[in-house]
Amino acid sequence: MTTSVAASEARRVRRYHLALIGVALLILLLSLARVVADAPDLTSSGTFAAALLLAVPIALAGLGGLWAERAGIVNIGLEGMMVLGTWFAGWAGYQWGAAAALIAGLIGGALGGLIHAIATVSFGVDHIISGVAINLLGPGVTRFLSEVLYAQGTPAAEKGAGITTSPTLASEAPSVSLPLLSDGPDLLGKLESTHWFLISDVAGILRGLTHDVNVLVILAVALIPLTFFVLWRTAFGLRLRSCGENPWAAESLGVNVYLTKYVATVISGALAGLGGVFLVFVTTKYVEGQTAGRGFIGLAAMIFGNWRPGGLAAGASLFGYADGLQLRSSQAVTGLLLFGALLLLIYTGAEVRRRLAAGEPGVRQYTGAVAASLAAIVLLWLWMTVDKLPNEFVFITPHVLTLLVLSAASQSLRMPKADGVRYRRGEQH
Amino acid sequence: ACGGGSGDSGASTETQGASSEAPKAAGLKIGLAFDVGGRGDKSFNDSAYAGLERAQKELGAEIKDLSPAADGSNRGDLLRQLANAGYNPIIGVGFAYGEDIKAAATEYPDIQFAVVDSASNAPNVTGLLFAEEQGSYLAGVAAADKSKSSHLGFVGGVENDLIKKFQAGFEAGAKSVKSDIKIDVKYLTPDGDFSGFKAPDKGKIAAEKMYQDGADIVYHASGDSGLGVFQAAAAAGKQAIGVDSDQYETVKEADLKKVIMTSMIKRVDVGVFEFIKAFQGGAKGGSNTVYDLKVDGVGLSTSGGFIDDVAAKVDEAKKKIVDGSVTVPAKP
Amino acid sequence: MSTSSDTLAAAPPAVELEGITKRFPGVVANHDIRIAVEPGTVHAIVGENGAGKSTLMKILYGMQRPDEGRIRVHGEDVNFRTPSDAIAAGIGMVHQHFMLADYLTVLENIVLGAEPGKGGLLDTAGARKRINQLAESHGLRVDPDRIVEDLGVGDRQRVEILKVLYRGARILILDEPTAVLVPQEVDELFANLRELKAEGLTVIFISHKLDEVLSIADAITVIRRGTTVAAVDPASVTARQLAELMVGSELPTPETRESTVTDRVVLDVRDVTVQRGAAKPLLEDVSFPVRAGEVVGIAGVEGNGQSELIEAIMGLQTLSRGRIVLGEDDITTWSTLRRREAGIGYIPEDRHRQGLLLEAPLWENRVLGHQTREPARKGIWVNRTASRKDTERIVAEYDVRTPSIDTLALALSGGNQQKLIVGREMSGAPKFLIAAHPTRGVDVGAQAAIWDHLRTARAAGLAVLLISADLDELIGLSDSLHVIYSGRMVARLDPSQVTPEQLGGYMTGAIAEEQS
Amino acid sequence: MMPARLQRTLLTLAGAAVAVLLAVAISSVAILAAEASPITALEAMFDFGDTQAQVATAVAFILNRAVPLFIAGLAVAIGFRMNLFNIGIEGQYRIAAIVAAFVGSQFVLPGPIQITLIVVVAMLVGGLYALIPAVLKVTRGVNEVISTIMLNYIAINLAAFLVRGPFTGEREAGQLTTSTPQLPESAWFPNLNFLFEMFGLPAPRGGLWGFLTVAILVGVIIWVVLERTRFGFELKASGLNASAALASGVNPKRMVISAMVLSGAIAGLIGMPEILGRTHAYGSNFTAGLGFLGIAVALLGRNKPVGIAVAALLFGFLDRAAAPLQFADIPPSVIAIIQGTIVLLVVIANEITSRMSMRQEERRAARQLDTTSQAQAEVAA
Ligand SMILES: Nc1ncnc2c1ncn2[C@@H]1O[C@H](COP(=O)(O)OP(=O)(O)OP(=O)(O)O)[C@@H](O)[C@H]1O
Ligand SMILES: Nc1ncnc2c1ncn2[C@@H]1O[C@H](COP(=O)(O)OP(=O)(O)OP(=O)(O)O)[C@@H](O)[C@H]1O
Ligand SMILES: [Mg+2]
Ligand SMILES: [Mg+2]
Repeated sequence: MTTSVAASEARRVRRYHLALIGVALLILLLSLARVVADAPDLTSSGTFAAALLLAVPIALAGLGGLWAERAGIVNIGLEGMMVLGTWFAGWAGYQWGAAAALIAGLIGGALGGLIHAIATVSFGVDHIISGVAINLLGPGVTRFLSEVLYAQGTPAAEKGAGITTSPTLASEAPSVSLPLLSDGPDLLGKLESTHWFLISDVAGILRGLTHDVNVLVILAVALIPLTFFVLWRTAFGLRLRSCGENPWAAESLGVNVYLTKYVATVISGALAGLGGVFLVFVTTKYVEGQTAGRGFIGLAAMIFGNWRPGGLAAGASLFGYADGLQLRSSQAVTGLLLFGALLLLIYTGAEVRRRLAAGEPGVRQYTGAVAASLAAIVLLWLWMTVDKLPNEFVFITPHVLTLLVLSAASQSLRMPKADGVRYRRGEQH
Repeated sequence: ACGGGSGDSGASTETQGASSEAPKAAGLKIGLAFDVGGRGDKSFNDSAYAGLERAQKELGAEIKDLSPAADGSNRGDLLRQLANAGYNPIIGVGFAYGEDIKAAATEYPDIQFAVVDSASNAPNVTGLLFAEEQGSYLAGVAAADKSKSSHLGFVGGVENDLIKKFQAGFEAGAKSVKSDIKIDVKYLTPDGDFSGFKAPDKGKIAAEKMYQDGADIVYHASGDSGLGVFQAAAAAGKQAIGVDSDQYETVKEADLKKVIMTSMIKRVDVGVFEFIKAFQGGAKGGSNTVYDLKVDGVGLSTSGGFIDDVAAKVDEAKKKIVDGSVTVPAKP
Repeated sequence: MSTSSDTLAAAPPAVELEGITKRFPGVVANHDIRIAVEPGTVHAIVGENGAGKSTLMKILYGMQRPDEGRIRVHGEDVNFRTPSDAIAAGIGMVHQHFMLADYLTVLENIVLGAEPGKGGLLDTAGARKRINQLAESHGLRVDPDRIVEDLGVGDRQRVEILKVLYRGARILILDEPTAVLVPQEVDELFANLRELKAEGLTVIFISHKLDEVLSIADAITVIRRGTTVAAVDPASVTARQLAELMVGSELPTPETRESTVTDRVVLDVRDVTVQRGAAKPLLEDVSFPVRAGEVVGIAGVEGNGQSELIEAIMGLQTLSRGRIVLGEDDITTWSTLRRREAGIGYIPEDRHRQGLLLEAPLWENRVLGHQTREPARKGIWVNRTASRKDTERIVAEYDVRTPSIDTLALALSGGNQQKLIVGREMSGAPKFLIAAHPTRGVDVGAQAAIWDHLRTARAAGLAVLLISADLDELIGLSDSLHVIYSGRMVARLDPSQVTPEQLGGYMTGAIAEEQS
Repeated sequence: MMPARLQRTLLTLAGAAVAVLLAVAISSVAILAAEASPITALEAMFDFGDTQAQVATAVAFILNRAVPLFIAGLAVAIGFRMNLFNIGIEGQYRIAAIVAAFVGSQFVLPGPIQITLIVVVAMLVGGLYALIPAVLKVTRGVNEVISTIMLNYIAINLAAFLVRGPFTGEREAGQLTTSTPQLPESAWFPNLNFLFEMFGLPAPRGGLWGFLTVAILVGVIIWVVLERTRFGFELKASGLNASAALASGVNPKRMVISAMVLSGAIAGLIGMPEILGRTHAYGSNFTAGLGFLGIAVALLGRNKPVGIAVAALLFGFLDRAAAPLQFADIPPSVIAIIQGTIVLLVVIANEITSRMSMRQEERRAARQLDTTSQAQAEVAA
């Protein structure tokens, strides 16, 4: 038994190292593409700062999804809960400042979660239906509240509210930077501007992630390991996950499944609401429609990440990076083509080597490699011929990238076994 | 949501100040249908509403304003309901009303219609057009004159033809000053996806990049997303140009106020009010009224005094446009 | 009638149930049940399917609340609202159907609800140590870090028992723990139970298998139709007598009378190998013919390749090697549909999972699997009239007890659901039938009926592949018997010669193969 | 037994009615909070106008709104029947609309042929666009929820690119909307105003879109396909129990592909009423969001064509009230609140009533079991 423990430990270590090596390789490739394609934005601190800004609300929505789905509740209503979060954050924020905005946004989202819990847990309504209803209700209720509370002649309107916006927050959430490195002497910034191969790239990435970071970003980033810790290392987390895997078993061991699911769904809503708060912090006020489908993207990021916090963070980061890149520079997006080509070439090389080493002569074994090298050629050709993509094709960079990564990574996604299953106390499957 | 700025107060205070005693017209019932977003958007719609309110005050009109559904699917219905309720004239705000106004105008030939930002397409329709490109030209002139780095930026909310007019004018104006000036252009969303007017975070990222690359003045035509442009300007210690209303007046935060060098004002309120007044005077539709520099339908704001030093150059450019020696392109 | 009255004076019974009544809509599951379980004994409860055993145990475990009656544990009145109340009172239950979260580890499954550690933190190391200790001392060895999904039934059973022991339960309820175990595993389990008993634990044990009950129990309570009909001493009763108490009639036997085997091979399985990835093959070089009028039995511990074999024949599993021939046709590459159309019938091992649309009416369940054939189909249409008529026929011929054919399948009891499936799979004159656990969880009456139908069809020339965990059923029905072990056919036995114990020896690999 | 089924239906209807009333009550609280009168609001909702022409116009509006919602609901329901969550209706109908509008503007044929061709193109394109997530799911195991979400964004951009690029049409001077070339008149779907005239009502303004007939036809076809054909049975079986369907010879991959493609093909029709009946081109004003509303409509209608039709009409009715509510000075967003609560409450009511009827059925089954076994016991004795 001890040997198996050691083995699993070793496996974990190996996976951890592999992930590190993978990240290092990606950075190396990116920096190569940056130099060759002369697209500094591929690794600039600005891009990574933007990526962080864009990834955080997605990751928070995704975390919301994770909490619910790990407890067996499919939450397609994240978008609606996020909308509630933005409105309440704006409403409380303009009156009492950033801290109040944070709390109110959390509560707003949690209210959405509570409705979802009542419908799905207590009444056994199909989870998707309830989520869709919340997505209708969220924007409807907030619009209604705006129409009542922000109409002309109201005190809020005096302070600059309109039906589509709240007044500006009374106080802003503080931002921090890493002293010395990305602030003051700003060593990383200096390194970045040298444009040295690899070193500037790493410096740029680090600076982007550490310069002038909103405290809520730190909170959000911290929430990812925290979620992992709570769900996988605590008793409560185990109970929560057991409700998503086999609620009948959990029930038979004295776990209060209803309560756990309620708690999980309310937390889920609160996290989505927190995503909304973050959006409000960035814009310093509530703007109608500012969530722009991020709840759905968050859901996608969660599925992308195989219902795990780390994977989810990777999915959100990928999306945020691509979106930040496209917002900053269309030229850098063409640089991505080169990056893709490099990646595919490496894949081809590795594949051929592996096949040769395994001594597999079959032609069919090589189809993957052949397809990859063909795709690499197409990408290279595109990179060399296209100098400006139509804007519409630039806008969809994150979406296409997500799709491509998902279809390329061979799928071994596994959702919690009782996810979306209606559970009634005392009834067995 | 047609690329509005954020505020009517500048426009409305002015109109109130200019109020004159008007004859009380009995039975003048004016209906107005907003674009998506509706009244209270602190932008385009509200500017139109300011004109309507002025008509109510000065002309003693009875007014009714309706907002469409979020997907804009009931624009035609709003016009019909107003017509059925006896409103005449009826105004549609936003180029999206073009088709619906045409249909309604044929159904109700006895009622006069007006549409903001779209051309007349029936005998009883008046098109209220604005020469955004001319105002933007002036913004371009001012920006190019003020720019130290010879590098400007333009952030458009949604890549549609309306916003492209802003871009075209701005570029032409800037190039008229320095033909080799560099202008970065970024749109936030494609045509049909109006979230680009509601994404301050994206506006901020786009503008940030421009400032990092050396631009020192960024002009935005992106509705609420402009807030992000101002934030980026404040963070970079550089300047920005607002749009639609005098954003120096409407933006409340002191740190953002001081980066708003000027705003390209689009007087939708004037357009709406003038149309109503003309209607009262017996004018019939079938033609367009263009609000350009000549009639001060568009222009640059001077609050804050940031462009006082280049006022002469701006005035000169304006003169050239007014007298026709310069024609501003409406397409980039 | 009772032997327990002597000891009553010494200590109060570990569990006393008095006048327990539980009604479900339309069913009285328990009616005035009275049982006293002495501490430190193994107390068996027997009764046919649906007699109300599980319901009673769920009541004792706090999962369901009785409508009437009292429960006393060690002489004290208790009132359980949830399982946690029962757990607190030292009661633990191993359910009839496994209650395990497949994707969690053994450790997580065991500690769930009674997590060790401070301040909500999971103390995994401590838990692992305790589990290993418990496992050592009770001979219930499992690796705490494995994912339950990867475990076999025997291991899962051990996890279930560990779960209960981990909570420090002094009273163990085991609801049909042996249904899925082979004799050797049953012996192992019984050894464990005796050990637990020796430590002073009380065990309540439910089983249909009366021999087992007689060998392990210190006392037996018989339940019929929801009520206690007898409390007997295992020393003074035979299996046959017990059975008669249970059902009020004689036990049916699955004995096949005379051979109807012909020379005509209907299904020929040749060198079938199934392998996924680089792992050990799930099925390796399996070959056997099934002739018209023959029942070929496959014996094996669950998880040794039976499911893969069934899936391979049904076309749900691609073969790495080998061929399957039906009559004259090589069907190796045929789709499931085509195989069914060619005359393969299938009674699945899990009727709820593979056999029924629970939320659809019976007549639509009749169409399932026959949607491309007469009478269920007419062109691109589902032939509703004919399907309904044929469902009426099945309901009548197979004695499916239902108010109407529009009743939803989920409203039927398990036995009736199974009869419907058997009737469906027998219709359309199949050439070959896979019968996987055809009588699992079905009561004696329905069991006999299903066996009769199988025999009749066999006499009419049907070739049958029978897979069952019930060794009596296998031995009794089969004309020839194969043992599958670790994906390979390890022995071919003559059912008339073999005993269940021998069979168990082959199935667990304890007896090595001599020839096949 | 028929009465049981009748009872089930009645129970469901009663539940839905209670739910709608409850939703109205909840919304009334909101209206009261806005310092307006719920009675006035109700009056406004049912106020179809003073003249017959206005009533006709109101009815036509409701129907015109309900038609695309109904089609969207059908499209969603097909996927849902087999637990396939096609969130991509939104993108599918947009791409289908623009391509069909463009193709239709490129030739002139007699009306019926022209319109049929356009409709076929729309269905083809919608189906093909839905094929992408289907193929990704079947071959690469990509979850259709993510792929369709991503493809929706891609569709918006693709359509924006096409409409300002290769597919762009002539524009009147001063018109700022971009659109595909106008359809020739032969492609204009004749309206159904004569229906009103038959009842002695004046023709509605704006007209009753003729596509209503197609929608009804599609509804009937889908009903037949779902309820009566082998395909419909296999779809239902896959949804109720995928592994049982698999073991019964239903090919899950083929089902995913065909359900998704059929769903996409129907989705392709969503934009047609508007394009053939009113705008005669695809432009930047194209009505978006019907795909998402379609999900609500389908769920409200329990994935059955008749239910979807009722739900679509209900939504149409509520949407029409947007203008009258504003005339009564009530915030129009009350409608969104009513819609959301109705969806939620009707579904909760459904859940409760179906559980009630199921319990009843079990009781009957058990009773049956009892009587037969008693009879047998008597026979045996
Ligand atoms: N939750 C329930 N709702 C309705 N009826 C139930 C429920 N649980 C059990 N029943 C019914 O109660 C009766 C007793 O069921 P129970 O499961 O206790 O039988 P059992 O003796 O354990 O049978 P088996 O040997 O098959 O396990 C059955 O007729 C069953 O139909
Ligand atoms: N939780 C429940 N709710 C309602 N009815 C139930 C429940 N559990 C069991 N039943 C009813 O009990 C009857 C038989 O169920 P049960 O599970 O005891 O059958 P079974 O003979 O043990 O078959 P199986 O082995 O398939 O479980 C059916 O009428 C079923 O509807
Ligand atoms: Mg049972
Ligand atoms: Mg039982």
